[in-house]
Amino acid sequence: MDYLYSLYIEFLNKFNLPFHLGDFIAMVSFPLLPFCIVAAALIVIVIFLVLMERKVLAFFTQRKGPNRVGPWGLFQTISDAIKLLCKENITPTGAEKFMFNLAPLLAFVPVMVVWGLIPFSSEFDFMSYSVSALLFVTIASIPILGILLAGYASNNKYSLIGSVRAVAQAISYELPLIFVLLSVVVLSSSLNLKQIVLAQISAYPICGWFIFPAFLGFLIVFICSIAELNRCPFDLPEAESELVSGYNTEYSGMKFAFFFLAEYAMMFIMCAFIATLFLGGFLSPFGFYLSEKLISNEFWSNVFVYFEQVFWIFLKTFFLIYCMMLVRATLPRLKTHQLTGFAWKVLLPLSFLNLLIVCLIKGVA
Amino acid sequence: MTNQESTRMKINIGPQHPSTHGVLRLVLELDGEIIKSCEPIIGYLHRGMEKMAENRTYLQYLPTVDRIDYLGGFFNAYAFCDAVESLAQIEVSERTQYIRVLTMEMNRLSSHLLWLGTFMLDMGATSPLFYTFRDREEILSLFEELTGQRMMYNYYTFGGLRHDVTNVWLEKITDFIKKMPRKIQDYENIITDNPIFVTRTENIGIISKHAALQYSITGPNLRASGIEVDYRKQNPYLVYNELDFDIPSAENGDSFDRYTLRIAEMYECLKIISQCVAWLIENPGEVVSSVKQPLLKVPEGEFISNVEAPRGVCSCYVKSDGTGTPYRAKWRTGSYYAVQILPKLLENSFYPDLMAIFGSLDVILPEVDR
Amino acid sequence: MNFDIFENIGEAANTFSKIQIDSNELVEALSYLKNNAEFSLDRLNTIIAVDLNDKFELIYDLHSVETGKVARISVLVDRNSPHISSVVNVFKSANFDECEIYDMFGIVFDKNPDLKRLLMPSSWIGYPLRKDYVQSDERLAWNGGDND
Amino acid sequence: MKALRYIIALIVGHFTVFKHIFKRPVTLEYPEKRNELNEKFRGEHALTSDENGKLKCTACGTCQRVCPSFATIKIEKEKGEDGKFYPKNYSIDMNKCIFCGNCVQYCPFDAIIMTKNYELADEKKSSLTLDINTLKKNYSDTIINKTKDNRWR
Repeated sequence: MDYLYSLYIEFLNKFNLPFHLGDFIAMVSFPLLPFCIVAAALIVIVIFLVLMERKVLAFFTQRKGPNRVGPWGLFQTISDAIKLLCKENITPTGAEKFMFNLAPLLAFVPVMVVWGLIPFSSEFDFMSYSVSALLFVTIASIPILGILLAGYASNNKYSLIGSVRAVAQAISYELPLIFVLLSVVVLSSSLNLKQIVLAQISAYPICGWFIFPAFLGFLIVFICSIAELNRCPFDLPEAESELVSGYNTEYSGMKFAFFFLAEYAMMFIMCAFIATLFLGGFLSPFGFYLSEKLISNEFWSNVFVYFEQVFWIFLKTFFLIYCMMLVRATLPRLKTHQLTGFAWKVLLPLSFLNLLIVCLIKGVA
Repeated sequence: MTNQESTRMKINIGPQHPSTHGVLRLVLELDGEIIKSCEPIIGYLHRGMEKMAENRTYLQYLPTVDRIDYLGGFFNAYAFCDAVESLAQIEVSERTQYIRVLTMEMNRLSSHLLWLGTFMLDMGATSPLFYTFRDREEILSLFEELTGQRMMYNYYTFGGLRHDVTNVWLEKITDFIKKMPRKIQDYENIITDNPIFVTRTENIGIISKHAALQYSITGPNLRASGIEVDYRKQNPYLVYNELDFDIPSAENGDSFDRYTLRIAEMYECLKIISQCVAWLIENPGEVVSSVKQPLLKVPEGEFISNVEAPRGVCSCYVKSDGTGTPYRAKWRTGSYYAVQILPKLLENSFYPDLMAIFGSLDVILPEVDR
Repeated sequence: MNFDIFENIGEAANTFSKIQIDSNELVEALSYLKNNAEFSLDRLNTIIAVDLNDKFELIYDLHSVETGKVARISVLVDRNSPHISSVVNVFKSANFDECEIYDMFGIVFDKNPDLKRLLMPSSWIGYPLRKDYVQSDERLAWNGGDND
Repeated sequence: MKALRYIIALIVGHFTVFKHIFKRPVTLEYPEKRNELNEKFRGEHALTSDENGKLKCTACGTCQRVCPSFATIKIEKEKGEDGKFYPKNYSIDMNKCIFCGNCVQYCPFDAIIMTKNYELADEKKSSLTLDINTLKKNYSDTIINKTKDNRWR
């Protein structure tokens, strides 16, 4: 990022504005650039993800999935979004106006922030702090507040039960996640996501990845992220047939769309996070980058390496999303006390075990 | 109201609810997550089947009989035909009996498939629903080819059938039977040992032997509680005594046992169907009945016919007064008593268990309200 | 009540014969048949009510689980004071049957804890399955009323 | 032990679901592609006529007697010049018909059949009472095997 930053300052200085105004503008306006990239990427990916989920679930059950709106149903999600836009935003009478409208924002905005943290390639990591992994986990748990607020503010007993269950579930599945993150930090001895990825580089193609020493951790994080997103085996608060539809019962129109998009964006980011932690983020599985081999011209091969890195992390993320959808198609729902019991009694001890294994491996290797 | 009383929340699982298999209304009293009391309110689908019988001739009443349990149309039709045939001493040829057994067993298979699909949907697994409906679709299109309608067959007549079965149709059944065991094995792979499914259904909604008899539970729900009673074996009707099949049973009568029992029953249906088809291909025979149906006059008398329907014993009482219209028809169906035992099963059970218990009882509302 | 009329009770399911007994011996007879090890008719399949124009007839269809034998006990109830003792404490399954018969015929079962209309709406007037039932209730939609 | 059996069952279960993506979808895109029905299908009625175009129906009323829902079929009898009766007006009320096929089965003269047309939805209720010429037209349609043009498409 700093190379691009210096280019940007050079460009601004050409206008030789009085007393360093150029540097000030650069310092202020430079972060806007990645934010626009992230926002555009977020919208496009989420629209594609919603359609992908419906198509993949259809293929699992020998159906065709949406194919009426546009070729192979590509504009289906756009038409859904437009439909939600035209729907009337109802605020129930008994609801707290301000908090009722704040909840969807509280659920959606943190997801935009978290997108910036993930290192999409060695050059394009928009916000790289020395503690970006920790920052990721903290910001990723703010949407849970949004859900609690939604349930509480919409003055409806079904959504109250739903939101209370969602919060209990999210909290109990946050702990194993953090302990496994600890084990990854032990392996890579750094909290910065980019360092974690660079620590997974090794001569042989794949065996540098952290999935092999901490395979148990990978499974735990996968289960915890499914629970965090309230997805299928853990979608008790939201889609239970008795609870109507949990915390977003009262929401309609654009506010419901916010919740809906937040869930899918969060799914993409969770999978990207797991990919960076365990599957060697933007490293290519063959140990070398294809573009170095294919493109002879020196300058162009360097540029294409960055795009190839982005391609690899997207490939790994979509593979994980595909697995989540397979899990959603197969497993029935868990019961309430089974849900939290599973986290405390099974996942937490397992994450301690995983930490122990990782420390042993780190000590020996 | 005592303080303990005031913390209770009355939830109304209303007639229009995604998972109540029709229009059953349950008024539940919840104390937090525990169901304290449950009162089923039925009658939303009451069409007055018994009153309709009193102003229609026997032939006119026959098509409406398929609608009593629209997932087991052949069973109700056979119960009514058997009652009238016994009263009027009408003989039925052996080929008709074999075709009746064949169509009934296929109907039992399609009814169990629909139960499995909707039961898994209540539990949250979406894909088994589409697999079971895909297989059920094949059975329904076979029925459409034979009788002309997918669910309201009107195929039996008093003393015979409307038309004979063609060998082309029988070939289609044989290759349907060849594929089916693999499909059922698919369902078992997804569901039977699945830890979430097992922990959610084991020792939930237990019907003890004594309670089953007290509440007159019959069919798969009774056999799951360890009492091996199947009217096809105990007092065989039609040609069931010539077919060899065995009766699956289980011990402790919880939701999981009812599930495994119905899956085993599906395999039994396939065995019976293959034997019937084999017999039908070899010996052709006369099927259309010689009785003039529109002018049928049933001599004085009354009779109760019992048939082993997918949801329990379906018995039909017909009292005739010598004229062309029945004097009184009374239907006894299986789900009626399953709904009656529901409050007893839901006492002090968890709220999410409601779907596991209710789904495993395989209740269909047209049978309850008639 | 002498139980010798029940010696050769119980026949195959595909035949029909019924034993007429007096209405006030009903509960005693049913519990005798249920608990007696020899008959063990321990499942009440259903209760059938028939309107014989001048009186009602109730047929209790008893099934035995082990032997597969069945027995039908029939009882007569006169029309203008249709009262009979309830068998709920002998067979719990009789509760729904008795509520439905009360709903359809108006026969009151004494000592049945919650006798209420089961299939018809609770505000319904008249007993539909009686032979002399005429749908003259002006509140019905097809009689011009607006059903609430 | 038990946990191991569960893990294996999970893996087998997921593989069974995954296996289905290689199979052809079974769904049918309804308005464009239709399910082919066999000849015994019980759809909309039609009055048959013999070679020289005269209705086979002699207005005997058997279909009225065997129909489970009362007053579905209304027939007005008239004496033809050759002494035999023929229906001046024959109407079937599609709202009350339950498509049981009793009329077709017990008609002594095979005067009425059920075509394969099941798209009977219409704007007003009155158009659901098929009068004699629609029934005749239905029969001629089925002969030249043209299904009814479905207006809503």
